[in-house]
Amino acid sequence: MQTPTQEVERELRQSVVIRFAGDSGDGMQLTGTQFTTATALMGNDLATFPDFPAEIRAPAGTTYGVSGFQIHFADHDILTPGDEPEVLVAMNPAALKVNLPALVRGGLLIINTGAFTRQNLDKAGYTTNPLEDGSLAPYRVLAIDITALTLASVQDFNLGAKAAGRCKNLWTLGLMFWLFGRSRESTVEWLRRKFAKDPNLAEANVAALNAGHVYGETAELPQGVGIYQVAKAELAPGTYRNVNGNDALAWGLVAGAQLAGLPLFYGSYPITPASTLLHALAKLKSFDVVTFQAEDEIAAVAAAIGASFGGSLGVTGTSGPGVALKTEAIGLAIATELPLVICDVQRGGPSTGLPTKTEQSDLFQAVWGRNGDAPLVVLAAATPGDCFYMGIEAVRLATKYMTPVMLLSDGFIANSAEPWKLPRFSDFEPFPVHHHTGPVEGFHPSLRDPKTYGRVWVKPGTPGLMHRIGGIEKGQDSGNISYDPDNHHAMTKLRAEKVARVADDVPEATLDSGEPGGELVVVGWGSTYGAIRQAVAQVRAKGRNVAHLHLRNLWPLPRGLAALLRGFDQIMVPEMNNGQLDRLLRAELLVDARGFNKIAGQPFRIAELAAEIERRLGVAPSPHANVDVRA
Amino acid sequence: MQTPTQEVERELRQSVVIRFAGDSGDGMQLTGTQFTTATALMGNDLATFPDFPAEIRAPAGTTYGVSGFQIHFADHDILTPGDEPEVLVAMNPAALKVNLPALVRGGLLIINTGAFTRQNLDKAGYTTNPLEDGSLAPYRVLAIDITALTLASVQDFNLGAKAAGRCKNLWTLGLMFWLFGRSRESTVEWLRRKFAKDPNLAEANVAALNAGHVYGETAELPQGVGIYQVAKAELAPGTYRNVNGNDALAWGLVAGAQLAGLPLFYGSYPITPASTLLHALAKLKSFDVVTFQAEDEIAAVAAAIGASFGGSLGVTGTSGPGVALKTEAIGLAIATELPLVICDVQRGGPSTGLPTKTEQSDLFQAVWGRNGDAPLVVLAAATPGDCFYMGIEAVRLATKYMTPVMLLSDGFIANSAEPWKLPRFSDFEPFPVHHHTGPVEGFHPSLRDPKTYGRVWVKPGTPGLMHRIGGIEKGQDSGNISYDPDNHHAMTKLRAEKVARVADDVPEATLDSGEPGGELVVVGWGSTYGAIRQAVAQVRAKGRNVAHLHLRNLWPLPRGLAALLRGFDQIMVPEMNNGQLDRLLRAELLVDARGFNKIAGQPFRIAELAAEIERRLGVAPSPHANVDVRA
Amino acid sequence: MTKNPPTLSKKDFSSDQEVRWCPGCGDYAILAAMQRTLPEVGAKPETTVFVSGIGCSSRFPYYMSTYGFHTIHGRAPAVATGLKISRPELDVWVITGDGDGLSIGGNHLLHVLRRNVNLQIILFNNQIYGLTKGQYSPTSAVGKVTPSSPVGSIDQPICPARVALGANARFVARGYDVSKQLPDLFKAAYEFRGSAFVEVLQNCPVFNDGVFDLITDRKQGPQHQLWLEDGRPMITADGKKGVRLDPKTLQVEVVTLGEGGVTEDDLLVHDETNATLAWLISDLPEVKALGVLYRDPSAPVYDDAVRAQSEMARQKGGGDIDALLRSGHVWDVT
Amino acid sequence: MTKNPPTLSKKDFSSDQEVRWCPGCGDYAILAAMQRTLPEVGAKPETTVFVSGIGCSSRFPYYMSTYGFHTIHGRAPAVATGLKISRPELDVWVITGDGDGLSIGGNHLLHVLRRNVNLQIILFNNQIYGLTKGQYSPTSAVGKVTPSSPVGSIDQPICPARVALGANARFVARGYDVSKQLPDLFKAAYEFRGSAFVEVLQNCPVFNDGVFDLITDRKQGPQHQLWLEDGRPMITADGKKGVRLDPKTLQVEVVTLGEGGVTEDDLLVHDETNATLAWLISDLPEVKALGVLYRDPSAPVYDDAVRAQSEMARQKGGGDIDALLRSGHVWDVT
Ligand SMILES: Cc1ncc(C[n+]2csc(CCOP(=O)(O)OP(=O)(O)O)c2C)c(N)n1
Ligand SMILES: Cc1ncc(C[n+]2csc(CCOP(=O)(O)OP(=O)(O)O)c2C)c(N)n1
Ligand code: SF4
Ligand code: SF4
Ligand SMILES: [Mg+2]
Ligand SMILES: [Mg+2]
Repeated sequence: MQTPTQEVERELRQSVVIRFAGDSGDGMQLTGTQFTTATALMGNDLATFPDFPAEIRAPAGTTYGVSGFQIHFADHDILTPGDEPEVLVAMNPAALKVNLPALVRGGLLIINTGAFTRQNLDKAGYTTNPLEDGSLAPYRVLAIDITALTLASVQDFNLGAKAAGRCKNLWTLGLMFWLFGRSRESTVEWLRRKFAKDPNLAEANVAALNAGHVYGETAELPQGVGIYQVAKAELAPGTYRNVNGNDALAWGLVAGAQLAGLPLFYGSYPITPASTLLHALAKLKSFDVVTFQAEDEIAAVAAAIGASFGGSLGVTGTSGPGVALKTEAIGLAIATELPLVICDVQRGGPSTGLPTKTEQSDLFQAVWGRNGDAPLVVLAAATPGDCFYMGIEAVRLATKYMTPVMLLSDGFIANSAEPWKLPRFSDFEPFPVHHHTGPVEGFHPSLRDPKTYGRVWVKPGTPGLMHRIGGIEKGQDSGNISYDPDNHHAMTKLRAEKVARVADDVPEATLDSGEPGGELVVVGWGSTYGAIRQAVAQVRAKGRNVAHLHLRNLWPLPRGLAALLRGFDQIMVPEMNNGQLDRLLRAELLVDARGFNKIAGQPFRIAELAAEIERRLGVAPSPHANVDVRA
Repeated sequence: MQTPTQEVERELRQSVVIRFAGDSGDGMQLTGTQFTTATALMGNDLATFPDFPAEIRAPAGTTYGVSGFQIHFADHDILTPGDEPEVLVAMNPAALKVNLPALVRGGLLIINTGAFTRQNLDKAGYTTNPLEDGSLAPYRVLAIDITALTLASVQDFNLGAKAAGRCKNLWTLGLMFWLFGRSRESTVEWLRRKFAKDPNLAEANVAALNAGHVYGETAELPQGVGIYQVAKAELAPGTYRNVNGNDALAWGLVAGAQLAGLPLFYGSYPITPASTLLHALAKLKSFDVVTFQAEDEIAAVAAAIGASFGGSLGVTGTSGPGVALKTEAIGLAIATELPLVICDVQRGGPSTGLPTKTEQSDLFQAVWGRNGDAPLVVLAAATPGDCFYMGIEAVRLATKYMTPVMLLSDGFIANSAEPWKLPRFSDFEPFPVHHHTGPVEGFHPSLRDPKTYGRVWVKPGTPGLMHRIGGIEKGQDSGNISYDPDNHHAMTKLRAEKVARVADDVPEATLDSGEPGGELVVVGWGSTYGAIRQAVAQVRAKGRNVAHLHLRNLWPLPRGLAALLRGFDQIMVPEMNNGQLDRLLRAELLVDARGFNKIAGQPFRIAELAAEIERRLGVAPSPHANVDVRA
Repeated sequence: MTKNPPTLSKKDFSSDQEVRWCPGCGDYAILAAMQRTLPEVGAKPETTVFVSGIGCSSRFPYYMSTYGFHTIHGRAPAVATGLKISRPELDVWVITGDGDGLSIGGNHLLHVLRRNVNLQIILFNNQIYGLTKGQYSPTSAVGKVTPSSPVGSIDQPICPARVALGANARFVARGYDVSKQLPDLFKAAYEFRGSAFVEVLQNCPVFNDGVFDLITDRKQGPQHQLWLEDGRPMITADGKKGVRLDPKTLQVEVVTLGEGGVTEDDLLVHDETNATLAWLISDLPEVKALGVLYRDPSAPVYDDAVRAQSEMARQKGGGDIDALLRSGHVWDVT
Repeated sequence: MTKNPPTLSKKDFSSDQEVRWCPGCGDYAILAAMQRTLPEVGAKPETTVFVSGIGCSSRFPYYMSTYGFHTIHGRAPAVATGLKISRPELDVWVITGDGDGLSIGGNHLLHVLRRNVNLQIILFNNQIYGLTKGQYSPTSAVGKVTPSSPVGSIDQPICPARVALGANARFVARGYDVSKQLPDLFKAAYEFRGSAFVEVLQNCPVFNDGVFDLITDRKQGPQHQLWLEDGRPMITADGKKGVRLDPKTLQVEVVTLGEGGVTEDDLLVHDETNATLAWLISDLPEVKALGVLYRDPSAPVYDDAVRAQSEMARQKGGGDIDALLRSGHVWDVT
């Protein structure tokens, strides 16, 4: 037996991108998550991107049933799950077929030969066996019969063929832990906790994990396959965890409600990729949270509005098609000036579109997608961890300005995990809501704060302040129904002005990187953050004066934005849609913002962004097929 | 008895604006409509504006129960119902209270003193009787106890007090016919037709009408009250009728369906001010029209989509809140590329807003208000008669490009009537739809016309072409579900491009009046047409080089628009909303369009538009309280 | 449910807003019945909330001096559910119409009833869309001529009580606008724990005058009113007729007492707790069942269950955000 | 309904698309039953349309070689109504799930049934939201633990058949995925003129495995299956038990034949045309009524009425646009 991990000679790498791929039933998400935890505990910076099939459980072996999980880890600050994997784990032919095109030439390919049966090859659409036809020559191949080795490793546990076969992801994980010098400890712990009721199964899985590890230690690795090490990243000191966007958002909303001193009511109807937000909040009942799975999206938002009327913080979450259905009711919240947070976890559209893929195409809908002049506040989270802060911010603005706030996230942020330095809750400034508790001289329900224009929020149950609200236009001076022309004009202006004033209450526009007045500024919003930041850094490293500005406040736009943008020669707006923020900037600021658009259900790669920046600077020709320029 | 009408000496007027006002129960709409018909038959040009109370039948005598009808008629081409009435008929104190502020100083005031009881004065909020307190001194007052005179005129018919009292609008109409030299003939005919089953009632009404007329002929009219004449307008020769926008739209849709050779399916749910479109179409079953009153707006549009799938022309109509509800389903029509016409008869918003008042605030919703990248064609009708042409155009574009078309109208167009020169149906070019009738080599449902990009439209029932469509992204080359990233990018681009190509198929941007390259161009859309045209004419008459451009194609914008607009020093965009077209022009054309906004539920007055144009030209200061500048 | 000194009166539940229904509208009587009922049951204006959709009927909240929310078309049950779940101590009433509640809002009605949220739903059934000027509604008779059905409606109407029973409603009652018993029905609804559904037949003199004359008319009404009393045989209000069941065919017929030897003993006896019976009599041919058709107070109440789960969670502790963020795997970087 | 040469077979109704449900899903059996039924009833692929909403079940149309429309969540009944009204000669089937049809789409289901549009609705009831990964649905049992109800659902379930009856449905049937009789039910639905509602109990092995085992299991199933036959007494499939009605209380009980002297004569006899009976047996405690619960072919069919009004209008003449524009007051300017 070989010496323990730490004493072996390992090749040093600054960063590695690995993609695990297999059948939906192969447990790839679990494998990826465990690898992520172990990697985080090693002190690397990391980012992940799970890629589920659209089918719940596609038939085994099919290409559309392939499930993938990509992790990027490094000894330095990274922000994206990596453009292309350098290591691909393919648990069956379909996984190889789907993912090989992404693997860099010369990349490491770990293959479970046990799954390369004629039947599986057929299902994946291979006429010849890639293990034999030479097509894998450009890669470093580590071909192992993982199925057989797994079965051997757990034979003492009498599991039955099916359960025994299921351990092969743990075997693979053990091997990967060895290759990349990660500790098995956290996974062993997790297995024993998860299978606490079935210790035999737990130990079988541990045995498979160990067997994979031992295989790495003892087997003669083929030419070109080494073992690797990635040094700790220099991360800011603190306590960290991995978090995905929907969990972070759930926690942010709960934190916001606590800062406001309000119970939280979450009304929702399941929809991909927003459902996990409902799932996360459903577990937080001890935080003064009530979740309500409504009969549809309209009922979900209507119930949230009812709860807000009752003095709770009403929140509703969904994806694009659900927002469409909520549109009319959101107008009611605007007209009645009740606080409401609407979370839109965007996905590919239009219509049912690509439900499991990411997109940023609901910005128009968020800002302009309602009947009548119906302004509300629109925010966007940039990263999974940012969802926590934006969740709090949404609650703050909704309650302070008595307005609906639309918070945009997307399928990429919602599902991918990143290490997140945990804040201390005591560092957040509370923003308690004050409700009247008894009669008030001259009260009427259209009274408002002269500064924020926030309407008075009186809870039913308060003696002496009984009043009626509704969606018909209300008199500015009485709160009663008013058909007066001048009043409607004034109220329309007032609703617009109230939302506009939020701009005085949020940070002025600032550059995320780069200096004012350069050659080109890249303006982004939402989940493109990491890719843009890295791309801008790359181009700046070549000495070009480019900058990055990332918008979290989409409506109203932050103060100072026009001046800042006008200082640049060019304004480039990359979006995972067909051009929406570019239009918004042009409409509001009259600046020549030009889009760079990728509508492929997938995040931008750093390289394609960097290349486009260089093209616009006159350095390089245009890249990629499915990315377009829009002006 | 005096000599007949035509031989009397009458004061010549170029135009007159009359407002009839009374209780909801006083029959003012009927009075106005009859006056309109008689006026049209006199050969005057005219425009009308009915103004209903929001309540179905408000208690008698209340100010919020006042119903008004304004008519503007002239010996020349006019386009609006007039800024301010010069003649006001007030049937009770509430009608006087509500409408007097609008009457020009020195205007003629015809008052039914019979209704000025203490009780009615109280209900209207008068502490003193305006007939006695001198407050009417600035006007020329014709105070008549119409109630008593009416009762006297019909006493021979034994009607009962209630029915007899109801004849007072006819008495008033008779008097007005005398004062303004209109013939009673058409009204007499109409009465006899309407009450064919009750000839006694018909004759009583005729008697009241005649009595009012005779009163005018014989009574000593007070100082300052003359009798008037308005010469025939020089109208283009042809056959004319009065038409309101919803009727014209119904006929246009039916005409369009005939030109396409398709049955028309209209799915709708009642909503003000779109309901009368349903009512109009429900009467046209003999035109191969099926109307379906659905359980809600979602079912209405869904049924229309189902009908389009079946090979009919699916149409759905509603107002803003209904469009909001239809949003998700419209996305389905976009994704499946089925023809669909969505009529939005806009009203005051947000939310329930001001249902009976007009507004143009759904433009954002029409162009940008959907989840995902979801383009469709947006058209807007400028006048009641224009609804006919735009109805046809909507059908043409929807079927040729296989796309939903949103057609914007508004409460003002829907309800007001204008004389309309009737076209000949044979002058319209048919645009028949061709459906395959049997198997086609290499068929798949994503096949499209290479020029228009219109998708193939195959009716279920066609042998050999069975296929499935749906809202999930489809492969460009197969029509089957596709999760392929590049395909989604390509399909998104294709959907956008298809709609963009409509711009090649509609007229280039042209000025409605004025010449290119002037000081200021006023860009309008929808029902502001008449007011803008007249205001521009007024300012031009003063020698200023201003122009008017009116958009019927809101999306895509017409070719040549950017160049045309850039030629002007200033671009002014008046809208009955808080600024939407100005934003659209800036976003798309990067031109400095500046809004002029009135959100009062009422049309622009010519004077306020002319004054604002002059202000922008540096001639005059800004006018009116409830109109704002937006830039 | 809140108790208060019995000093409150109808006036205390009337707002200062002018009532804006058409003269003669049945809504006035329903409003008066409600304003009379609330002081009697000990409700307080400040803990009472009326939530409505859109329609003539839905203007109701403006005329009550309680809290009120005039929402959007069809959605009142959903808004009320959110309100009641989060504020169970409030008395929540939903006001809706046959269009608002059964056309656009049918699904929310179904779901609030099946969940058995503890609130009262009053559906004003005038068999017409009043506010939009007289189109036929889901309860309009076949053949009804309206602006949207110029040659007569072809839609088969639904029976609101049957829709409610189909949705598993636990309290179903029926009354009419000008009936003296209306306050009693409101009272029974108020006292029921769970969703109480009350259909009120309401005359719309403008667009559908007299559709319920057969039942509500002073003269002919009593012959057609079947006021239900728990445990009592089913006899019309004029005492002349009754309802008999053929147990073999499960068909009911309206029989004349004394004719062919029919006595009270032959008649069906009302049992409020029997859903099948309620179903059976909800849509009788000649007579209209009025009063409480069905009442099952044994079913769990939704908002109780919400509260119970919240309590359970709270007892396990929690509420510490820092602890929440630090649950699961965390690690320290130093 | 179209007839064709009997040469068509199951294969002729199978599309070339790979079926993408989870292995073991009950949907496979339902699909096979449909593909077997259609050739037997003489349907043709080109005149058959499947319209579905969203859900696992709603992928069904892709696997049929007929015309198909996979619409949006909950709206299939409305899309199908528009299609059927405008193309009455087509055979239109609606495929929906317990979430699609009873949660978001409950209102459209209600209204298509009450209108009695001539189409078939097959509701796949797996008591769960399959496609969105296992949240509870309107038919899930109270206490069901799912990701959105981590301590158990508190929503009282509804009975699809009762909802349908409440909506005035004229054909209500129930079957289960792997049952041999399923094609017979589809056939009966197809042959019914009007809206035919068929609930199919369907196993979701991934998120709700075995919820219907009591009924569908080979062994214990027959004890709990109450297959209905018109005019026949109600006896469970194992022949051992039956359903008896107490005509006084209108309560039913499940009794064992031979026990306490109970014979077939004591049992309820099924009468398909009796809505009250259908209501009564739609939600029995120990056994599940299967087959045709209710069938009323006498009710007018919506699309027939649409056609009749169109015909009437057409006979009066019309269709001339110029005449339309010139109807009413016109005048000439020369
Ligand atoms: C989304 C939407 N659709 C349509 C309308 C128009 N609308 C208002 S009330 C109403 C129907 C009213 O009927 P009902 O509920 O029976 O009330 P009633 O007026 O008869 O009391 C309709 C269709 C609306 N306000 N909102
Ligand atoms: C507007 C909208 N809301 C939510 C969803 C997400 N969604 C898709 S299917 C579904 C429920 C599916 O349940 P069911 O109808 O029972 O079908 P099953 O998958 O169980 O066959 C939901 C909530 C959606 N696609 N669209
Ligand atoms: S329209 Fe009918 S329901 Fe509405 S207020 Fe008038 S009478 Fe009442
Ligand atoms: S999730 Fe359930 S219902 Fe959906 S395909 Fe899988 S087994 Fe069938
Ligand atoms: Mg009604
Ligand atoms: Mg289901």
